Formats: sequence, structure tokens, C-alpha cells
Amino acid sequence: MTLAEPLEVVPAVAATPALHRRLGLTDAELTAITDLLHRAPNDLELAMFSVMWSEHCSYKSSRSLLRTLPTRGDDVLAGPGEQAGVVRLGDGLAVAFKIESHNHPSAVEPYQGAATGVGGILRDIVAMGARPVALLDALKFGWPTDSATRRLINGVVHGVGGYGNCVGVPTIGGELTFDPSYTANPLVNVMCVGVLREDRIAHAAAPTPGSLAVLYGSTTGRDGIGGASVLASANFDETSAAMRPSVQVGDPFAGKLLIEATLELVERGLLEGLQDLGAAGLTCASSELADRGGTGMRIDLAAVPRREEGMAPFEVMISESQERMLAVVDPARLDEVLEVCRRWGLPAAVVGTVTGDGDVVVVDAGQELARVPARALASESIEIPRLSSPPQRRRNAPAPGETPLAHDGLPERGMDPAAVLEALLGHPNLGSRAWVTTQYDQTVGTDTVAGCERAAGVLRVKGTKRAIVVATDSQPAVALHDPALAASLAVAECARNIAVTGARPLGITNCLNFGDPGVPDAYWQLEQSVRGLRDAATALGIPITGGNVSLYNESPLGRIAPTAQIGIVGVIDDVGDLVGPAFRSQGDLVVVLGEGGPGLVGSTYELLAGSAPEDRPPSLEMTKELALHEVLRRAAAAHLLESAHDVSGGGLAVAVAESAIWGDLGAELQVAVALAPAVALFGESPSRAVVTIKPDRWSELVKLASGLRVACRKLGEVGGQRLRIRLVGVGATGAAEERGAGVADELDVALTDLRRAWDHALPRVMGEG
Amino acid sequence: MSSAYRFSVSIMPRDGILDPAGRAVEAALPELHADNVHAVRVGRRVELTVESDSAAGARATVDSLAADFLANPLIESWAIEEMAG
Amino acid sequence: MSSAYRFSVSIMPRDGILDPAGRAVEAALPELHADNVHAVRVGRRVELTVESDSAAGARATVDSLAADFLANPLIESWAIEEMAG
Amino acid sequence: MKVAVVVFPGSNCDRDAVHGVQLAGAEAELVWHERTDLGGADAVILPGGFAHGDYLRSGAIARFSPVMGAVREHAERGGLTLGICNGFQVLTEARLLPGVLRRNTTLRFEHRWVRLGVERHDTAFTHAVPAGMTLRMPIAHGEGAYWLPEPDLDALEAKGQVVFRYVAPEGNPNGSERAIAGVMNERGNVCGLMPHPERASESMLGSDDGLLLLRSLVESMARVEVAA
Ligand SMILES: Nc1ncnc2c1ncn2[C@@H]1O[C@H](COP(=O)(O)OP(=O)(O)O)[C@@H](O)[C@H]1O
Ligand SMILES: [Mg+2]
Repeated sequence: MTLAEPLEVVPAVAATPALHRRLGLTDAELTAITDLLHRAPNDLELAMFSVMWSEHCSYKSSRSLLRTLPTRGDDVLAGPGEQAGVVRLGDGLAVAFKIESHNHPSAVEPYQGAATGVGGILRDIVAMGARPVALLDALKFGWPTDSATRRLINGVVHGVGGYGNCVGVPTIGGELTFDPSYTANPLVNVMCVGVLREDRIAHAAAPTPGSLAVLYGSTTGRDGIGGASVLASANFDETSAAMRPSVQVGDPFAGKLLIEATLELVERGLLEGLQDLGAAGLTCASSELADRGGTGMRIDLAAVPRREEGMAPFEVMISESQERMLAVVDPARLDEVLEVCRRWGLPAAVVGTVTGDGDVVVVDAGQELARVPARALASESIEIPRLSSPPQRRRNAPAPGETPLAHDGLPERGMDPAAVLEALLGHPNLGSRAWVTTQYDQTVGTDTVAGCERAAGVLRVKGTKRAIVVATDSQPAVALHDPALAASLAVAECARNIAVTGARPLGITNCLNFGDPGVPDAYWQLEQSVRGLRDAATALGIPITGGNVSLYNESPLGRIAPTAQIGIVGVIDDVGDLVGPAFRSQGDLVVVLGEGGPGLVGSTYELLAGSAPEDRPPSLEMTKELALHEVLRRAAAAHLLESAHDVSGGGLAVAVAESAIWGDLGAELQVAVALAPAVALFGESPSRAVVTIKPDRWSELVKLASGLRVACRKLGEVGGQRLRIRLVGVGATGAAEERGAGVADELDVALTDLRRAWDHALPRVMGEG
Repeated sequence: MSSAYRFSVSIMPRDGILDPAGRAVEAALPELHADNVHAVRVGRRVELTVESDSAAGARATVDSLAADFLANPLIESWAIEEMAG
Repeated sequence: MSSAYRFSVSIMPRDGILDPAGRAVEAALPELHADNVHAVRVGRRVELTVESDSAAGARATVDSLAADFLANPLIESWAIEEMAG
Repeated sequence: MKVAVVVFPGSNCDRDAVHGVQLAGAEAELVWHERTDLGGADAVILPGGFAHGDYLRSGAIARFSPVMGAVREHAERGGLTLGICNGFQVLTEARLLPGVLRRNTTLRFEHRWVRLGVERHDTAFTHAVPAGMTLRMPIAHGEGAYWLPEPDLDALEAKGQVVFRYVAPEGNPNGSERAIAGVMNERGNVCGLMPHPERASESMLGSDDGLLLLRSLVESMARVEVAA
């Protein structure tokens, strides 16, 4: 029974579609497989193709787009295609980092979905030979107004913490965004950062025939069978509830042992190649290791340690049981490898041999059950050209040279700026994340200089003067109108978060969360986002070293907002140069660097007050963004800055308020209004930062900024326990007349009121405050 | 005219679903000199009282509570028992 | 000549000891339209198989395992039942 | 002088504890849980983490690890023994310290910076803390609510075994009875606390108050006579 039965022989009830379709493969894909094999595949082979040719593993709809991204850089040691990107840090060290989604599993089982998402990305980092040192979680949910959404949020947050806290990797950042488009399709994107010695980088390749494939970690069960093809690449709805796939369950304890054992194996130089088992399990690991090594691999199913009895060959080959690794080992080092696994209490077995014939061969009890060229499953799997067309109605940013609207037509009348500021600080998208982040261990590892609640997480690197700085951002609200702009804005914001600390960026990772690529305007969103990502990364000169694509993020309620989640890792060569975002001392000058422009579409203010029909998102000029970052870095290195905070969600007023809240110091400021008060105070136009300096450093800062053509304007002074912002200029006067009598031209509010609004933002919507 | 019914709901990892807690307990047994113990599964038990006009009504309440709230049918199975007194 | 005996051990917070998990379930009940439910307690359930020559021997093993390991007598009480099958 | 830091499978603050001890000026050695000796160490630290996954109850499985025999002997001979977080849980499960650490009444894992009042300045673990000073440190645990029956709590307080309490402004983060954050045995050589002094041992990381505790331990090591 070894070889291919023609498909018609597959026992099938009349109404049941052919096996390949049930496995999610199209007729065209079946033809392609038949051509590749020069024969029809058997059931096991078909199952292996179905998981490897799923969107999740093959990137068949996105690969052609991803190829356009800038991936090179002098300090890039591993780029896309490896388990994670690796960039040089200095002092002989390197950083491995990557972001990945676990959206659909989290929708089905929030706790386990999120926990296994953390486990999965941790293993990617460990597979590079790096010790994980930080996690970040970017979460997107619908408005938490109903108990189902609140349970989802609780489950996901518990899951992220449940895994990360247990393995002892601090969570030092993330994102939490609410938007109705995520109600039935939440996003759980997790980023991990690891540190390794440059000369100890592990590679996912099996280059030497005769070497052994050792499977170690947890035993193999029926977890996530169909996960790769069903969970990750088909939209699910009520009807699929009946064919619920078996959910993966994480075991952080086993995950911790796996990390320690793997790092010992790498450190002692016992491995030739290494890959974690994620989607498509053993099929993926064996075919990719062989493909990258230019070899083949023979897998002996009988040798795979199992948790359950009676597993079919295809179940063993595609099982997504968690906490497993496949190592390629020189036979002479086998005993040492097995001894390390035994000591860490991990089952381990030789399950295969590297061969020279280029095929992945599956045998059981001496019988050959499958034979497929490794490259057909991996690097040469299919690509699907997709149709792209823009949606009918959208509002993109003004083209360069286009005159911006003179007035945003806002509902200015009756606006009390202090009340708006409190509402923004108390908005679930902007308020304190402590409700989430106190559930995460942020300080384990004794390296956390800044954890969650700041624009970027900062970790010192023991044994050096350096610190790693890391942040993650996205702009889904803008993306609904202009996905290319949104992706660029997310890169800009994320890089700005790095720059305000004084750090320079080393690399970008990204997670692209989109809808069904078969729908032309959904594909257009993906295409545009990749373009925006490419343009921004190129302009800022930051290589993109990896990422992840999650498609079919749709539910009966509709498609999610296009979400390009950006993660950037940076370095600060001397942690003594680090700049924090909190106001430091009474009398310091408050200065805004960069110039704002119009455009309230996509802002948090818009969520509260709406926007004029002819209004647009703010525009972004990458040269200005880059110049700002340069000023921030040089100013930090010259120890000019007392504090620095980027202007992003909620605009200038929220940036100032956050610095005030964190520093427990108020400020007295004047803001020039060119267009409208709402734009000046709450507009989210990019390329700006609020910094504070000692008064006697003013001329130095002006010189530095003007040298790089960055606007530099004094706003006022730090001090007191109130935030006062006087609005001055043309726009302020005009607007004040329009608003009529009795409305303040001045924002004047006590710090305690701002802090209260900010603190209660999440507890309030979660029904706990 | 309602009475009180007390139930227990035993919630266990479904067959075939990984049970990390059971596995960890089992791994520790040799150190407890209890290597004659195996197949350990760890779950939860919830006890609760339902006010209802009828035993059947009470039972229905617990049934739906267990399926929709106390357990996740994807990974857990459960058994409901009426408790004495 | 040993046989296998399967037991369940139900471990609950001792009477009079605060049970925050039970309280949290109760707090969620109104949203689930189950306000006729109260006195919720949340505990653990462990199932295990003992190999022994005799039912009494098996039972003794579980007894000591429960008291020394599965439960903490300071705050928890437990009940052991032999399971069918 | 050397401190043994026990590594259970699932410990995750073991290397942090070593780093802290080194900052306090002593040597530290990791001791794997399967060992039955402490390598001649003068003091032992049971570090934080999730020993054996903490699956049943925190510390319940770890208590049976082979190394715990050596820890018990060391403690019974009067050797200094410090349990931090999970280590505190293991010491209570092993009955080397009184009490139980129950699930936080918030039902959540809590990572917070807290402030500790030091009730005793005359112990091997606290003598370097200036009188009246409160200590700022992080907690990071899901099961840290200290509990004992009322009469036992009275006795514990009467005997001066309460060493640390959570104090204002942050206050009691986890529902511990009488805000107890750390206790010691009657003899005063075994101490456990939920907060993490090793994470508060460098000002760059937010506080170096915790170093006072580690320094107390290291200095005391030299003075404590451990019976042969
Ligand atoms: N889910 C989360 N997990 C951890 N940290 C988070 C999470 N959400 C937000 N944060 C942290 O809260 C802070 C504020 O987030 P955000 O408003 O997105 O910052 P910014 O606008 O500066 O990028 C950041 O430090 C971020 O890392
Ligand atoms: Mg952000």
C-alpha cells in the first residue's frame, strides 16, 4: 500500500468533496503537486502538502510582496527565512527578534491560544541559539462593552502572562487597541527578543548526509491536527464549530526546560542544525532543515515518542504538539545530546537521518509511506498571484504639494480642551495599560531598566555598557483609509519610540494581519501596507529582518482593519546616555521638536468628536522623521535632554500630560494654533517629540535642530501640580470667536485629575473601576 | 416556591488533550515513593447551589453554566452531580 | 498479582476559608443571567490510577498521597472516591 | 564564603539570585535539585520561579526534590536559608517556615513595585537595613497571599517572626493576612519573603534597597556558627 492510490479510490460519501479539497488544497494545487511528483500523491503526502502549502507555511499569497522589502544591512547576521532575524549588537553579541501572530487560536481558546503564541515565538528565538530576554504583546480587541469580549481579553492576558511569567522572560512592552473590527477576530501578536553570542548563531539547516535528526521536548499527541490548514488559513464561522480542531495546549514548564536544554546544547556546540516545531510540526521542520541544507531527510515514525496511542502516520507528521525541537546532530555527539535532554527531563529520540537525495521520506516499520522533494514542500512551494483593487471610498493623506485644508471643520463649538484631554487620557486606547501589564512579570532577569508603560522597553546587557531598546506599534485606524500611509506611520512611530530614548534602530520585524487575500480589495490592503512598510524602512535605513503574515482575519461581522504590526529593536551604546519620558525637574524648559500638520482622521480625537467629511489622515514626510530621530540621538549623546517623549496617540497634549503624570510634575505652556485648537492639541501628525532641557542648554539644542532642519519651539516650563496650556495665534482667536462665549481659551487642569482619568481608563471599561 | 439544589461540576482535560499539571505530578511521584501511581489527570471542581422550582430546572441551569462558562468544551469535559443535602 | 484501581480526589477550600475564586464566579453570574446560583466554591480534582495487590492497599496509597501532597490540610479538605471502570 | 542557589526545574530567578549575591560581595554557586549536598555552602537561597511548573500548588512538588534533604539538614544545623518568592512557597510547603501562600485574592498574577516595612532589624537577613527605612522592591507572583489561622498569626507576631510587611503608599498587593510579606522561623535562621530583593539591587533597575537584605545575609554568613 505504499504508493499513490488514485484519488477516486479514497472512500468517500457521495456528498463529501475530494480529500485534497477537504484538506484545503485547490484543484490547481493538486495538479501542481502531481506535476512535481510526476504522479498522484498518496493521502499522507497530500496531508503534508496541505499543511506546507497552507498560507501559514508557504506565504503563497504574500511571498511576492515580501520580496520587495529591504532586508540587507551591515549588521544583519540573519534575515527573513531564518526562524528569526539576528542583528549585531556590539561586544561580540547579537540580538535575535521576531513577531508572530496567534489570532485564530486565541479566538477559539483565549488562554491557550495566547499562551501557545508566546511559547511559539520563544522557540523561534531559542532556535537561533539566543536566550530570550524580552516579550512584547500587541493585542487588538473589539470594544469591551460586552462580557464575551471582556472574557476574551481576560483569557488572552492571562495566557500571555501564564506562559511568559512561568518561563521567566520579562514582558516589557506591547500594545492594546480596541476597534469594533476586531470583535470576533481579535489579534494576538507576540514579539520576542533574545541575546546570543555572534559566533554561536544556530542555523536551521541539515547540511551533512549521515547526520541524525533528534526530536526532543514534549511527546507527540494529536494537538492542533489541522491547525495549520484549518485554523490558520480558513475563516471560521458557526458551521465550523462542528468540526472543531483539537486545540494546542501549552506547557510553559516544559517550555522552560526546552529553553535551558537547547541553550546548553548550543553553548556546548553539540548541534549542526536546529529548528523548532511550530505549524505543520515534523513535516515543516524536516523539510525545511533538509531544503536549507540541500539534503534530504528520512523520518522513522516508529521512533517518535508519543503521548497517545493509535496515531495515524499523518497525525504524527503534522501534529502541532508544543514544546518540541528537531536538532541535527553528528552521530559522534549523540550521547552527549541525549544526556543533556535526560538531565533536563525531556524525552528525546533519534527520529531520522539526513540523506543526500533531496527527498523527505517517511517510513514506518520499514515501509516507505511518503517520498516528497524537500524543496517542493519548502522553498519551492507554490505562489498564488492575487487580484488587487482599491476599495471605493477612502480618504488618503494629501499628496505632496496639495494644499491642506485651511480648517478641519471640527465640532469646535463648546469644546472644552481640558475635558477633551481628560477624555483622551481616559480613553481605553490611550489610558494606562497597568491593568494588563501588572499581570506580566516585567523585572525577572534583573535587566529591566524600563518596562511596560513607557514608549519603549529598555534592557541593559550585563557585561557591557549597552542597552537594548524595543517597541511595537500599529496604525489600524488610519489603515482603514490609507493602508500604505498607516504602515509607514507605524514604522515611523515605532522608530521614534526608539529614538526618543537616544537609541539607534537595528532592525524591523513585522506581523501583517489582513483579510482574505482572494478578495481583491483585501489583497490591495496587504499590497499597500507592504509598500508603506518598504518605503518607510528604506527611508529610515532600517533593515527588515523578518516577520509573519496572518490572513483570513475575517468573521461574520466583517474584515479586520488592516493591521501591520511593527516591532523595532534598537541599541544604545552607553546606557548612561539613556533618556526617559518623564519630566524631571521644576524649571526645565519644555520644547517641541518637529512641526505638526493637519489631518484628524484616524486619531483618537476623531473617535470622540468625529471629523469633517473632507478631512484626511495626517501626512508623513520620511526625511523630516529621520531628521527628528537624528536630533534626538545626538541630543541624547550630548546629554542635552532631561526627558524626551514622542507625540503619537492623543497628540501633543497627551504627550505632555503623560510626561507630567510619569514625572509627577506639571507644566505651564503656550501652544501656537495655526489651524484649529483640536489639531494643535490633539492632532496625531507624526515626526514630533516633546523634550525637556535645562534652560542654559537652549541655544545648543536650537543649533543642533536647525542644523538638521528640525523645527524647535519652546512651549514653556516644567513645574507645579497643574497642566496649563494657553492657546495663542491666529487659529486660536478665530476658533474662540466661533466657539462663542464662556469657553476657555486655555487648558488648565490638575495633575491629579489627569492621573485619575489615565489610571481608570481600563478598569472602567473592564467593569472593575 | 423554590428549593435549593447543590451540585458539583467536575471539569477535567478532555481525553487526548495535553494535561501539563497531570504530567508534572506524575513525574514527581517517584520522589514520593509512589511509582505505583500513574495516569494522573488534574482538573477543577466547582460546587454550587441553584435556587429553582424544580430539580430539572436546577439541573438545566447547571448544564448551561458548565458548558458556557465553567468549562471550555474544546479542551475540557465535565460531569455534573447532585450533591446530598 | 496486582490490579489497577482508579480514584478521584476532590480537594476543596476548607469551610470558613475565604475562596476568592468562588467569589469571582459568583460575581460573574448576573451577567450570565444566573443570579439564582450562589454558594460557589472552586477547588481541584485529581484522578489517578494505583497499581496494588488489594483495594485496601490502593486506598491507603491515595490516602497518604492526598494528605501529604495533593492537598494542603491547613486550608483544604478532600474526599476520595473509587471510580468505576 | 559561598552561597548555594538551588535550581529546581522551572526556577527562573536562579541566575538573578547569583547576580544579587555577587553584588553583595560573596560567591554563589548553582546547585541542581537532584544533588543531595549543598557543596559546602555557608548559606542557601531558594530562588523564585515556577519549580516543577508549580502545577498543583506552588512549591508542592519541589518540596520532594532530593536537594531538599540537604536544605533541611542545613537549616536544622542553624545554617542561613533564604526563600524568595517561589523559594518562600517551597519553604512553607516543606514546613521549614510557618504558613501557607495562597492564591492572590485579586486572582491575578501581580507584578508591582511595593514598599516593605522591616519589623525586625536584629536578624541575619535585615541587620544592614537602617531603622525606620522602608524598602522598595518588585513582587511578581500569583500565589503570595500569606495565610495562617488567627491564633497562629497572633503567636507568630508575639514571637517576632514577622519580618516584613507591605506598607503604604502601595499597601498590601495580594491579600496577605495582616499584610505579611515575609516571615522567619523561631530560631531566626530561615527566612522567606515574596518580594524580590535581587531585582532591587541596582539603582539603574529602579531601586537598590534589596541589596541591603542580601548584604545582611552575606555579612551574617561569616558570623553564624553552623553546627557540624
Ligand atoms: N498588551 C500590552 N502588553 C505590554 N505592554 C503594553 C501593552 N499594551 C501597551 N503596552 C505598553 O504601554 C505603553 C503605551 O502603549 P502605547 O500607547 O502604544 O505607546 P506609544 O504610543 O508610546 O507607542 C507602551 O510602553 C507599551 O509597551
Ligand atoms: Mg503605540
